[in-house]
Amino acid sequence: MTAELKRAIEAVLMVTESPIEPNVLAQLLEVPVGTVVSLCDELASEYREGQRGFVLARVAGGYRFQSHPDMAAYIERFVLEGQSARLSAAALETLAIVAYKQPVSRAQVASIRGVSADGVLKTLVQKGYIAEVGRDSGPGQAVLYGTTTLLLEKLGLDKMEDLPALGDFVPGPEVMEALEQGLRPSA
Amino acid sequence: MTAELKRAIEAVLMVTESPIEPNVLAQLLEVPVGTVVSLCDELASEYREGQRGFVLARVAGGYRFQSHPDMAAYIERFVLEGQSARLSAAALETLAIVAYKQPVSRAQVASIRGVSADGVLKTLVQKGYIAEVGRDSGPGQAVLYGTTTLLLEKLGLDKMEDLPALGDFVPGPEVMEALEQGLRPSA
Amino acid sequence: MGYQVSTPVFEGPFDLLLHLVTREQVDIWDLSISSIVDQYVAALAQMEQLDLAVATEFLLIAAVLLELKARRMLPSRQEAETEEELAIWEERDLLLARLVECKTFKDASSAILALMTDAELSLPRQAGLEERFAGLAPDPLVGVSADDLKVAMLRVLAPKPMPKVSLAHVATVRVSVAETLDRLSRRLPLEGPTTFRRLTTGLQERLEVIVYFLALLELFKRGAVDLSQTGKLAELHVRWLGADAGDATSDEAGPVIDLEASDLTVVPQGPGPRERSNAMAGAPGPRQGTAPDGPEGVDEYDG
Repeated sequence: MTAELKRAIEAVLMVTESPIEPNVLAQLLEVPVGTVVSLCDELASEYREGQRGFVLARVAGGYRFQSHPDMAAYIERFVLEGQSARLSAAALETLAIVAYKQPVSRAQVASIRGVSADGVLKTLVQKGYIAEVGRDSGPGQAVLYGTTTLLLEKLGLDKMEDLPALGDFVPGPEVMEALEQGLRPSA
Repeated sequence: MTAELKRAIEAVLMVTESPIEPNVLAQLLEVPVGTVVSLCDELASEYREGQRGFVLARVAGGYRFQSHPDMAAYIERFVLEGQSARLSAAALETLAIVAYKQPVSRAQVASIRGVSADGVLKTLVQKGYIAEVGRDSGPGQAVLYGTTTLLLEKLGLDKMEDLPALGDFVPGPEVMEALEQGLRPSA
Repeated sequence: MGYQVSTPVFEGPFDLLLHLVTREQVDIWDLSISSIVDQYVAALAQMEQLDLAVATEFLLIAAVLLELKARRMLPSRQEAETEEELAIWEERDLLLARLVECKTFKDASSAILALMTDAELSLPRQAGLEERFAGLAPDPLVGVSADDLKVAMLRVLAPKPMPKVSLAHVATVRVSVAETLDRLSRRLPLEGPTTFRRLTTGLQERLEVIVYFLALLELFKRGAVDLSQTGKLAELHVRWLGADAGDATSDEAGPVIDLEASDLTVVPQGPGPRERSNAMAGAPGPRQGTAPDGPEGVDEYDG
């Protein structure tokens, strides 16, 4: 029975275009979600042990087949588009701010970066990496931005909580010291 | 070496959407076509013996992964129960933009909707409701989309001009700007 | 000094400052506010095509830096811990906090880039349904009418509330020196002799006060106002010397504000940045009422 379920999962994942949530599979196979998760884990490790050229990845809350990263050199030649153009440093920083501070307003982003963020936010919205997720309750009802499922896919993450903690990036003592030293008003 | 070649074939076939001819694979891997054919045969029998839910099929002169025929019942159920059956609000809006503003580029659609429209446009093209109708004369030569006769039939219209008029509705300045300028590269 | 602000990616004032401060990590003990301020001002002057929506932020931070530097140039004061002294430390700490925040997100963005780069090594399968199943999918257009399409279009075109910058919860100040210059040039002739305190009454943000101060200094430099102070920390008196309201902005000696150009640019004038900051170094603190030859350039608010 387990074998049959695993085959069914493989078959369905082969014809889907976006990550499939475990509860969708559970409904289809009429088994508990937990069963789906452990079956997918088994499949993933079978491919790993069998040294397959593909992997079963958990991305953006669902499962999908994708090529093995080791094979990147081969598939690059095949897929010209799809590789997204690199984001600018400004766009990446803005993305980091939205990712860690969401939901966040345009003004808050601008305040952290020290420059207007309008153009960059627009670009990120157009790329589908961030989206309006609500409105500020304060005066002005500023648009609030958050990250999208597409971004999770682009990051290869299952959920946003899987991002490294922001605390990991707070500058260490040497940098703090340098900053402090550089801005000391009296000699 | 053989193992590496097989992994490469698996990776490439996993991410391509149409069957890949053996001589294309041979060129990519820099091995004789005969080698590719025998490697693909090996892979196919590995999947068979491993009782996988997918097969490596030879279709239209090329190779591709597809779901195992035994699993067809699951796929059918998946398709029939799929939530993607009805046109989503996003898809309907995108379709409306193309219908009323054609010819229109992907970037313009995204700009008007405020979110990326790539996936939705692709789906609409696949369904045959919209199609490429030309290229923008500007830099980048963006693909321009328009509606098809199939859509007219589905909507029961004789010609696109028969679409209900939008009336005296005046779009906001942001929308106008987006319509007029399309996507301006920023950040 | 080779800091090049590369267009079109504008990295912002914190980036610039961060770059200047952390670049010299090797010998942090020699690091001084003077060299950083000099380089900051120099970099500012090099930005020939400074996006003026951004210029204010740069100038405000320059103002804080210059103030920090001016502190350092003055003979050490015995009566430390004055209110003013505390204020500048507070300003400094604020700037420091924002630099740390900026650095944190900069490093976080590197991590995000790394994740993206790794993820790009894999491509997802997106082949979709095989042909034999294609016929199964229900026609998604069933029940959709031309009117539904119209309704959807109207929904798309519906004017979205214009996103407004809510000043309630942000530190970003949307007031420019140019705007303030203009406002003061109209207000001062009508108001008669007044004081800095009176002029800035009602301003919410410290940075707004700095903008007013910069604008006043500009007017002073052009000979449009007289500034006097009876002693340190005393009331700063402001008296209008110019002719009619609004005339001040046409003074040739001031920074050139090209009001005709469609995209307003800052045009550095007069001595180079190095000399300018030396002149500044020799001058007493700005609050003494002497106009420093600070970073030139005036922002035009295009709100």
